[in-house]
Amino acid sequence: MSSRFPASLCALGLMACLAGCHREARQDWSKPRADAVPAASPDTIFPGNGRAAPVTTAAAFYEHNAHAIARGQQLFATMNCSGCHSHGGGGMGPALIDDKWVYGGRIDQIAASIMEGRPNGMPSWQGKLTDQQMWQLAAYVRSLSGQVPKDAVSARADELSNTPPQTQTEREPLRPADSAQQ
Amino acid sequence: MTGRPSFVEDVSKLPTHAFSYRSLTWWGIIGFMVIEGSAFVLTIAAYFFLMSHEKQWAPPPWEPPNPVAGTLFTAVMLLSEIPNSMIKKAAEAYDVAAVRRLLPWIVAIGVLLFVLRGFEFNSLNVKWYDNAYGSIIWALLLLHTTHIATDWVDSAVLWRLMRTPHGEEPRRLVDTDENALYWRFVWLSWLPIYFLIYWVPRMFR
Amino acid sequence: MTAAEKAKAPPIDVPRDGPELTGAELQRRLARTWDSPPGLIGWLSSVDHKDVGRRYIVTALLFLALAGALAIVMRLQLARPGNDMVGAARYNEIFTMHGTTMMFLFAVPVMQGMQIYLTPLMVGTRSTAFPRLNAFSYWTYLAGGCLLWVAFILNIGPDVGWFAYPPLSGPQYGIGKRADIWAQMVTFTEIAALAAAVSLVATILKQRAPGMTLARMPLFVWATLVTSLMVIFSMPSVALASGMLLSDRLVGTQFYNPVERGDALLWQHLFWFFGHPEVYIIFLPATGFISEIVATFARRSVVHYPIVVLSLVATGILAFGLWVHHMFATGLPRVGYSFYTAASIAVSVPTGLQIFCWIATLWEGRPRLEVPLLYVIGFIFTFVIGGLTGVMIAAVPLDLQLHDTYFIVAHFHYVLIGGAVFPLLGAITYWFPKLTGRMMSEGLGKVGFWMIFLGFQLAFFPMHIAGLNGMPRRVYTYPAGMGLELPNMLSSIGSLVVALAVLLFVVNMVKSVLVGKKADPNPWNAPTLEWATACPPPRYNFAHIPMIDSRTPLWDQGKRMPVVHGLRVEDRELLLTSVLAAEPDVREPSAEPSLWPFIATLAVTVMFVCSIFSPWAVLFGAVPVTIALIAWFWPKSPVPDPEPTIS
Amino acid sequence: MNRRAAICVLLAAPLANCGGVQTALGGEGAEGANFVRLFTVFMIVCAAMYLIITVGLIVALRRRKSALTLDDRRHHETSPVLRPALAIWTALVVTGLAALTVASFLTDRSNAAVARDSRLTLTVTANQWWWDVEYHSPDASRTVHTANEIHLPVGVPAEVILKSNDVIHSLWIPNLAGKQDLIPGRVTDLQLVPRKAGQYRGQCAEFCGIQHSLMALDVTVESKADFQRWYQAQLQPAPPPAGSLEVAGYGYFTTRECSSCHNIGGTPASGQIAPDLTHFASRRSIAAGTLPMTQANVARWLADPQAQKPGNHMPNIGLSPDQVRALTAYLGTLK
Repeated sequence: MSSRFPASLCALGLMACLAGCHREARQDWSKPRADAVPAASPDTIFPGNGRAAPVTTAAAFYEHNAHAIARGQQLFATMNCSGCHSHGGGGMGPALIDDKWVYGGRIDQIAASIMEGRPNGMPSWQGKLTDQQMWQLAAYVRSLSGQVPKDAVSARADELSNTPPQTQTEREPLRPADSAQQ
Repeated sequence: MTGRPSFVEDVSKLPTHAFSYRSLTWWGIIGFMVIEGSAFVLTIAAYFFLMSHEKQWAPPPWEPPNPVAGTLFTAVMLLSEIPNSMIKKAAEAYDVAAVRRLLPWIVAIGVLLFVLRGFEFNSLNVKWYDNAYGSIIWALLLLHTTHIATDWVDSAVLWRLMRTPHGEEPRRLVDTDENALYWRFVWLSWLPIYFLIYWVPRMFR
Repeated sequence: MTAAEKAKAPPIDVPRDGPELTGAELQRRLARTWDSPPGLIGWLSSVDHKDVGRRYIVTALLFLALAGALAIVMRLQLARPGNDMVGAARYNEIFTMHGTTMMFLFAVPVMQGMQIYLTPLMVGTRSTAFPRLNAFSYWTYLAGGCLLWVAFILNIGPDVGWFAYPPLSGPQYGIGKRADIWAQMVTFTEIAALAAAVSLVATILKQRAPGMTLARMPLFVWATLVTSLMVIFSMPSVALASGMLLSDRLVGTQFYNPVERGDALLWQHLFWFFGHPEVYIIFLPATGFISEIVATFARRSVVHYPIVVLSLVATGILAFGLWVHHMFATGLPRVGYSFYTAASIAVSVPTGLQIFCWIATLWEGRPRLEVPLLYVIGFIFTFVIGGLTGVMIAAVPLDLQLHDTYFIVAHFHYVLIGGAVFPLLGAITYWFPKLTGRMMSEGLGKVGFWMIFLGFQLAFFPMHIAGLNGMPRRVYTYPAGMGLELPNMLSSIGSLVVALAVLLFVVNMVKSVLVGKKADPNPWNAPTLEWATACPPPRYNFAHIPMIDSRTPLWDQGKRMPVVHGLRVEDRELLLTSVLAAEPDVREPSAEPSLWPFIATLAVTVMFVCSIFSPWAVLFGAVPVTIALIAWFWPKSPVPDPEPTIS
Repeated sequence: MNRRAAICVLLAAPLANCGGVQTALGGEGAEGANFVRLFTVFMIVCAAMYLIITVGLIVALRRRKSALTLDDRRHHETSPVLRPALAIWTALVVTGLAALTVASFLTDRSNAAVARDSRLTLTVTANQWWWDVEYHSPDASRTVHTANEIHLPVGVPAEVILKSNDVIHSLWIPNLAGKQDLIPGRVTDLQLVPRKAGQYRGQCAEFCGIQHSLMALDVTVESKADFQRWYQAQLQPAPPPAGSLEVAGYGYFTTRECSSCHNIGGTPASGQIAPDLTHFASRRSIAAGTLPMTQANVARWLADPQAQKPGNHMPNIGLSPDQVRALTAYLGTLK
């Protein structure tokens, strides 16, 4: 029976495998990956002054991984990020669902912002969260503006819906002024 | 079977088609109508289940849907029963010419209904992701739209088929008859949904 | 000639069966008419209910083997406290796959496979009502099963339990695509089950042999009718629930989000409104097997036939009023509980009556203790325990303790294995000659029966005690010192015995297919119509459509089988009879083999799988599906004659 | 207890565990005792029915002298005795089941009435995969916050209000009472009337994700005096650290990752999303019943929580052995 199994399903299965392994890997089970959050270099904060180094594969892992994004979503709620960023819509802190990034919109730049804190209220989370958690948060923050693969994010959280579903959000282009090339 | 059977009755004189419950496909259509009817009933049950948690329905600050497009849709739907009945009668009277003449009407009405349905989605005043009220309203409307779509495709294909020599065949008239029956199901099932989408959210504000 | 004239035209002169055309010549010509095309394409286009039924059964048994292997893995993990053979995440996937596969890919499909294979034979017709729909049903089922298992092998298998309660299966906590795959698999098997059920109902109501009034229908056919109607009424519920879950996960609807006016319990109501009837959808066909086996091996008709029929119908109706007993611990109003307790206890009355009728039939008859009857006896000894523990957990004060513990695991395995798998194994032994043309080995069959019967008790009885001793369900490990070591070790040993017994059954099947004794048309001297034709039956089932006047036609007819004649021989034609009295009514053509059901399944598969990732896939995917369906239904012959050849 | 002994015998004595910390046959609570009583009734009635059916089956199989079979061409007839037999059987089944329904109904009523005048109210909030426990008091300063343990005074009816922060869980303390689900968006409740002092164990009974298996809680039923003593102790803030090791642990805890999630009363550590650790060392187990409370286990947990309870929400922080030692020492002081 299996020999006559629809070939298209096989092909789809293979595709799902390639995407799926990456998307669904449960990273927390193992030791944290050796991927410290980099300090933000002036290049990445003030774009145009030079070329930022490409995003490392370890960092890229987080923004393609459903578990990392989901954990980030949970941390975003429990660490009270909404207090300032209000479900990504902005309040005291800048909005996160738009395409505007004050300190860069790449995952390593966002992680650096979380780690170091930024003037005007953004606290530093260094030592308060593990590096892994900061990567997870950064991955989730990127998902708010549709920057991560749609199949890895959840449509909504089990909370008040202040924004359209993340699986439906338009992918916001990164403004060239905000960061170096992807 | 061992040995020669004893031949009791000759069935070669029996007809090779029949309308209504004597036809095999009629039972198939009824089966699918029951399935889809159960789906509607359960969706409506879910609607009331969600509604029972609320003090007001539609829950403020959401406005109830604007009923203009929906009412127009309902009117067209009810009027469509006139050509539909005529088709059904013509099919049962083996009047192929009448069937061929009338089917385009149903197809055209279907197109009109799609346009109106588009306006309906636009007049709900709530998005499916806003809250469960919005979700269930959208679900009801979407579920019914799939029925409009399937029967519209069915009618269009039937129209095309009836214009071929196949149309002369009595069994195709049985098909036409059953298509008309299904259209009745589509508009009958719309009536409670229309009420639930447009009027219940007004009554409980 | 106008349509009206055509409608009244006298039958044209084509070859028909009858006194002039019978015997070998008729069989040769019918075989040609009803044959499937050769080759792979022909294999894929077959619409023969016997092919579809056999494929259903074989595939379902393969899924049984896969899910059974997972059960063994779980039992090995649980054999010792604090075991770390299987990790937490993997274990959750495994028990989800086990439950989902057993319920959706084994139990319901295998019963429907038996029904698809046997029903047309038992009612004396040549095909099911909608043969292409039937073929489509099988392919869709296969696609759904493959989706689930391919996902599991690729390590994206579902891990939310076979019941997939939100919020755990919802967008926030059901991480990745695992829950979507589960929900979409449900959609596949749903469509398959519904398609098969519609076809079966129409077959039973319209295609019974002349003279087979409702009151003369074999009990298995009654069970099939009731089950199929239950499928039709209950399956939309889970389709709706899983549709809502998918849309919550994909487009952010709020059906199950309590903060946005949704409710997580909505899922439970919808799921169990399907889930409880589901149990009877599995169990009632098994009672049908038992009624047939008991009659044959007691050598007399089942006593109190009307009581058995009424019991089937009553169970079918009551099954829809019990779903809340799965939700006693959710804190619903206490008043409602009493009603559901009473209803849940009441549903055991019809089953009690059926058991009485079977025992009374054995008492009235002269039972021959052959393998199928052994399984019936094993069924009564085992299932009754499951039924009685079912009465216990219908009581709210008991259920609140026992719910979601290993006591429940024991209960439903007694009901589903004792109540459905034992009869199924008996039924496979009983109808094996009809399925393959050969008899199963009696000796191996008896050894296998005793192994599975005793192994089962060893595996599952201790689970009652594990549950009472405080072991919840769905745990991958448990601490030592709570009195759980011994019951779990016994269960694990027992499960290995069961696995060996099933293996033995498979060995027996394979051996019998290859070198088993060739079977006569009626090796057991059984009374019902499926035994009136060869083993295995020819493509056209019956050379002449039989005519009957009792419930046990093969016991009551004389030497010569009474038949009707006059059906076309060169074209596929069926005899339709009236719904109640089964009087000959209409001759209708039956569908030719077609590749389109298979192609339609491919189109549906692409649509469903892609819609896990994007809602637009539903829209774009619908186009190829529509094209396939139009091609499927478009008549083939360009110039129809007054008696068309295709529907 | 005689009844319990009877059940133990019925259930194959060597297997049943009637003296365990987590057994439905314990009957140490009012509802638990009702369960034992009703279960006995059901067992007796069901065993009788089972006996009737199986004996009937054996008799039927061994009779083999009927004349109403195919061999005599009388296979459609039935003996006249079967009609009254069916009537008697039906009557028997219906009466038996009706009696059981009534018994169940009465027990349910008794359960509902059992704790109408509860004098102790506490809220249990389930999280993936631990229990947050809060004892209410009219005086807000006398509210006690703890985690993964419940203390109850013997004989005092307690109302447990049940909530969930994420998915559906179910609180099951079999020795005391049946289970009750904790459902997000809903508030349910459970009445506990402990009748016998002792140490019991409860567990989550609704599948709630990867660590459903390791989501237990310790239940201590004690005399009213002992309970008061415990309650008073819980009201106190954590003691200040004494030795240098403890001070180092305190320093790390209150300034680093730990305090983002955990609360320790009386210190700057005020995270609210993980178990309250104010009196951590007074508990019987770590991480919702995952490990017994010992110094070695605490150290093991701190060094690699993901190895002890894979998938739980506490990340591997990557502590050095010294940091582990300091934290273990400090946490050990939180009596």
